[in-house]
Amino acid sequence: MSLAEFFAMGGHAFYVWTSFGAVAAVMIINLIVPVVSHKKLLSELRRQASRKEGSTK
Amino acid sequence: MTSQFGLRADELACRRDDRLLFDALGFHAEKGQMLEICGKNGSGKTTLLRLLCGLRQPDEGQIFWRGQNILDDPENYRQTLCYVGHLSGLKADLSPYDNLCAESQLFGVSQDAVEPALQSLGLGREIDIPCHRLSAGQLQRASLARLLVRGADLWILDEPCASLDRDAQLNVQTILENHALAGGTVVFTTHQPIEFKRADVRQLWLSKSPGDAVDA
Amino acid sequence: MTSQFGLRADELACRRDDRLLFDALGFHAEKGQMLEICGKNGSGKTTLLRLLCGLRQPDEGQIFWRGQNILDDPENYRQTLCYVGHLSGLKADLSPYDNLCAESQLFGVSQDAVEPALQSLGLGREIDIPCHRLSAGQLQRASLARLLVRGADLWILDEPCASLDRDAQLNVQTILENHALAGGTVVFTTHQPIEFKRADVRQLWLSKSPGDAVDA
Amino acid sequence: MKTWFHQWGSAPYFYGRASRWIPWLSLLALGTIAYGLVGGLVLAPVDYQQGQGYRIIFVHVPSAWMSMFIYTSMAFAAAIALIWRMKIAEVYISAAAPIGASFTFLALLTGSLWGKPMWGTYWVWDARLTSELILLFLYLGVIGLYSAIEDKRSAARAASVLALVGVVNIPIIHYSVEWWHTLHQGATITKFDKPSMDTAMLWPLLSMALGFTFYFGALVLVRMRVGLLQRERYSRWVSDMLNSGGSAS
Amino acid sequence: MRKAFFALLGRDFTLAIRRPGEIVDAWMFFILIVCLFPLGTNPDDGLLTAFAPAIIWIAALLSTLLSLDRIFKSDFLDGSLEQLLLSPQPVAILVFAKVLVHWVSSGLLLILISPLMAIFLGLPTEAIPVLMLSLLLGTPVLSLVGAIAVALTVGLRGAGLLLPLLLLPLYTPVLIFGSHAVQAAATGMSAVGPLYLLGAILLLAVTLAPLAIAASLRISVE
Amino acid sequence: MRKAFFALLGRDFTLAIRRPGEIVDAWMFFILIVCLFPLGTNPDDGLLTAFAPAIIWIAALLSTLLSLDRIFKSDFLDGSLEQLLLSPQPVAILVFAKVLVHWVSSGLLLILISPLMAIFLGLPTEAIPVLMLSLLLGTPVLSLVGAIAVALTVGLRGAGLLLPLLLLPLYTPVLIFGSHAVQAAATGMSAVGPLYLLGAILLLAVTLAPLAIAASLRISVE
Ligand code: HEM
Ligand SMILES: Nc1ncnc2c1ncn2[C@@H]1O[C@H](COP(=O)(O)OP(=O)(O)OP(=O)(O)O)[C@@H](O)[C@H]1O
Ligand SMILES: Nc1ncnc2c1ncn2[C@@H]1O[C@H](COP(=O)(O)OP(=O)(O)OP(=O)(O)O)[C@@H](O)[C@H]1O
Ligand SMILES: [Mg+2]
Ligand SMILES: [Mg+2]
Repeated sequence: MSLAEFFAMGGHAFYVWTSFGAVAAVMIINLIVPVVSHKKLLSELRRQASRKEGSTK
Repeated sequence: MTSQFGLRADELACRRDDRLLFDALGFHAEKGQMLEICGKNGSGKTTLLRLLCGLRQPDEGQIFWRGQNILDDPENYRQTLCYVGHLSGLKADLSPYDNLCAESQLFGVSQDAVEPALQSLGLGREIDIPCHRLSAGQLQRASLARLLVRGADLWILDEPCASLDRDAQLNVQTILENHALAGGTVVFTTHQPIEFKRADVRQLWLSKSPGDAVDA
Repeated sequence: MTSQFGLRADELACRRDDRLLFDALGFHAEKGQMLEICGKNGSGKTTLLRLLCGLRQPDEGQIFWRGQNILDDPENYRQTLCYVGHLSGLKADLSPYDNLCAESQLFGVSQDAVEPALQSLGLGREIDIPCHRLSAGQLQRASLARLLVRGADLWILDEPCASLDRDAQLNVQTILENHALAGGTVVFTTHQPIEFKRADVRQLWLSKSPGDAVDA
Repeated sequence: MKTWFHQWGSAPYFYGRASRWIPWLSLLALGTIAYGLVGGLVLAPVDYQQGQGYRIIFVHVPSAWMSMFIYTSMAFAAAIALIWRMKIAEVYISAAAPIGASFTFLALLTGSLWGKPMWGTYWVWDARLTSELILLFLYLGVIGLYSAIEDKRSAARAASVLALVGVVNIPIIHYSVEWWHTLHQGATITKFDKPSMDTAMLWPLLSMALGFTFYFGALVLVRMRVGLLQRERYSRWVSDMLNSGGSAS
Repeated sequence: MRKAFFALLGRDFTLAIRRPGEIVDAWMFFILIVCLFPLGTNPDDGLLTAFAPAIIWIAALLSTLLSLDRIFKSDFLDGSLEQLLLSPQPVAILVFAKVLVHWVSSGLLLILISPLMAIFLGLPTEAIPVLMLSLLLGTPVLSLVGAIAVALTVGLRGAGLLLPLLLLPLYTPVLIFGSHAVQAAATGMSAVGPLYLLGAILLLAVTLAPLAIAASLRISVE
Repeated sequence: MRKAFFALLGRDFTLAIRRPGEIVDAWMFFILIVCLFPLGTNPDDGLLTAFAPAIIWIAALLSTLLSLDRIFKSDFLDGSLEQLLLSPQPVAILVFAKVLVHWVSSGLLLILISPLMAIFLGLPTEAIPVLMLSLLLGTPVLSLVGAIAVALTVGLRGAGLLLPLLLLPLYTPVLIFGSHAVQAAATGMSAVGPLYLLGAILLLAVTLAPLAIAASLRISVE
């Protein structure tokens, strides 16, 4: 099977690759969003914690 | 235990969104006592009263009535409680009389007290007018009348004198004092300068004002 | 004509349903004067204020502002008027700041006054919090702040001190007095015992109480 | 058993433990999905009826399975949350619902992309398709309710009630739709009813399904950690953790 | 407890009667949806009759949905809901009274005019008893299940439209069984199966929904 | 005046964006009604496609109707409406801004997903542009005319359902022309006639409705 044939998927390229692409995209976005928001939340909480310490001292 | 016959709060804490309203708050109000919750606008008075009613759960701490946690036997607690808040709790299409009659049945008390109660709050012909035609003060009077209908021991009142004219304010003041003198317990807030002479009134200050709130 | 620069009402009459609230009522409030509408609950204060704003038409009589019937040039009249009633007029999802900015544009005045106005009513961080999260008193403060934003001459206020704590009440009192001293006109109702020392305050009693109402 | 329940019910314990599980689950997911992709896209033979188009099966079926599995797990969590007021269970629901919804969406999308070459149309009102669509609405309802209520403590409890009511309804939906479809006519759409599937297809398929499950496990733990931190931001353990240099993040 | 139940029932009936407009409007809404269809299509080709069971059931479903707000919204706004939750009675029982009033003032009335609508859409007269029976079994479920969703959303400002989203999945089985019972009857087949199933769903809803409603209300008032 | 118009427009858009839920829900409602029909019938016999134009138009109409409350209700309850009427600007202009926001956050969004719904119901793809055009001309009329009815009923407690009653007669022409345009396109005929008529109605509504709305609001607030 040549690479071109592989990508053509027997004429069903649009359907197959859209499916796989959509699945990959959704799964990756789903993973990135919470990881980023976790980082953000942690740094925000750290900032608040240090600010509070600073003000009590 | 001192609070065998009254209301006691232990180590209450409450947050709204990201702000701590109060923390490690403890107090008690005995039989025959009046407790005024004082504080600036936004200090958490309304919130505290709703905690005491069990309408909201505190983030920390417990509330006891007659020595028992109010979560243990809520039905019984509610039987001995009457709350009057910012909302009237009256259906706008029914008259004050019909409203309180239905309510008295809901709480399993006699309807006979309804008419005298409304009258003693100074409502005359308004007794039979649909509530949506009452003025602000008339509605508040009708709402307060439920105190006299329910026969509850513990009264929890959020700004009972709001919208009332001066005569009515004095009248309500007397009613509260009488309840305390008869062995009831009253917890209330007010921004009106009321002086109770006959009853034992204590004040609880919620010091956290909007300004010095604990920002998170 | 004496009322060249103020508000004058002639022979006003108003009924609600089958009851006459007032009749042949005439009064005037000049530049620099404060007029307190007094009366028991249900005597028709709120109704009268809404007549003065043009939100409701009297059954009889006319209202004049600077010598001109308010119905003749309503746009112009509204430009010089600021009404604060029982309802806040603030969108619950927007912050006080956003609310008043939108309002200032609606009334064609500058937005610069919004922040100082809110601050001078004692709002701090609440300025940027959605209104539905404000307590009763905080909301009333935000609502009153519009007085300072609008730059209107005639202020019509229905229980401006409702829900306010004592500091805020004193603050509002000062604001009203300053407005009168600066040549404005204030018409208001209140059930709080306020004493204005610096300004010229007159009282108008609506005598018809619920009891002695004229049944029709 | 009881202590286990207790331990996992405690927020700091969970927060710490989860961070240790996440790498392992991710690794497993990566391995199985990689094998599934290679096996499915390259090694598996062409289906002589459907040509290459059938390869959509390797994402369609695992997504469909996940969509159903996740909802069921949410309902269990909802029961636990309502009966024992267990915080972790509440957090689980709000963490899992969006993942479940996206798998449901993917099952619908890949299914209809498969339907066009196979049946000639993107959409028919077949029983299975319809109930999958309704499942999507159930998920959206839970997410919508959760995000509409501002106080997240109440929001989690409200979402639990809804998830539980929804799961009572799922068998009824399933039954009604199934019954509704077959009342008037025999099956017009014949999916390959258990054709003795070539093991060269079956293994990659199962591997993909397993991979999706591991992926879900890792992802839901990540999301739960965020949710937990958000809800518990004021509690002692969070500030302790932050002060002690932040521990595992 | 019995007394409290009946007191609330009485109060809510009085309220419903005080606003006959609302009741009539639920009716009108039902009628109008049914009438929209002939307007939106070409009514001569017999298609309408084949569609009639679906149209009537969908109209019933939508008019219930639109009137659902009545159950708790005004109680929430005027504070009666707080007072209800503070009453010493089991809330599930009280809530049942409220749903009952809602059903009588919406579902029951729809049933009464449904024959007229059936005739209007050209449904065979043999199918009318089945139509009425299916509505009798199905509309209480719509009210009960709808009340759960309303209870969950009553505290939200502007959540009026979240309601349909929550309800569509929950209403699907009722719609399917209901309209298929009618369809079966209209085409001369037996409608017993779907009617039994509707009955079973009703039983389930009557026993479980009040508990879910009560729990939801407590969450919303907080 | 221009400034006030845009200020109100801005405020209301901000409000709409603050509650994305409401907007999405109007969408959902549209989708859900469209989905109810296949559930209520046997979807295989071609009925659905024949009814598709009517179903989509009726769904658009109902979802507009349900979201109408948004326009003035909350303003009435929180007192902003009083303040609006007390503003020195011509109220008709301000009201137009509010209706515009409503249309963008309901009608316009419906138009965007209508092709998907058309596919769900099996409408021929050739008819989709006409469907979208008819919705583009028709939904603003629904918002404008709807706003008149809302303005008239906003002060009435419990007038939620009076609205449909007032509105359905007014909406009828839009529904008829709209669905007939789509039907014509679906069967390969010319859809120009009904589209022109829709355009004419839109023109009429844009010029007259704001005045009627302003007058109605003054009556309601009294
Ligand atoms: C929008 C369209 C579609 C949807 C929503 C959909 C949905 C589903 C669902 C929910 C399942 C899991 C069922 C279960 O395990 O009980 C499933 C399995 C499956 N689907 Fe689809 N499907 C769609 C289109 C298709 C098409 C077009 C094909 C192939 C022609 C297909 C082939 C399969 C196969 C082979 C399975 C596995 C069967 C089994 O586990 O017994 N699907 N689909
Ligand atoms: N919507 C209404 N329909 C009919 N009558 C009304 C309506 N609103 C108020 N009333 C009646 O009009 C009278 C005056 O009401 P108004 O609200 O003006 O009183 P008020 O002086 O402001 O009283 P308060 O001090 O209680 O605010 C009252 O007796 C009331 O019963
Ligand atoms: N729904 C809400 N969501 C979030 N925060 C709120 C909410 N309601 C009130 N708050 C905040 O909680 C604090 C306490 O409010 P509360 O209503 O208890 O105050 P209060 O003491 O009764 O004030 P007031 O004297 O003005 O009535 C306020 O600062 C307010 O900003
Ligand atoms: Mg308060
Ligand atoms: Mg008043």
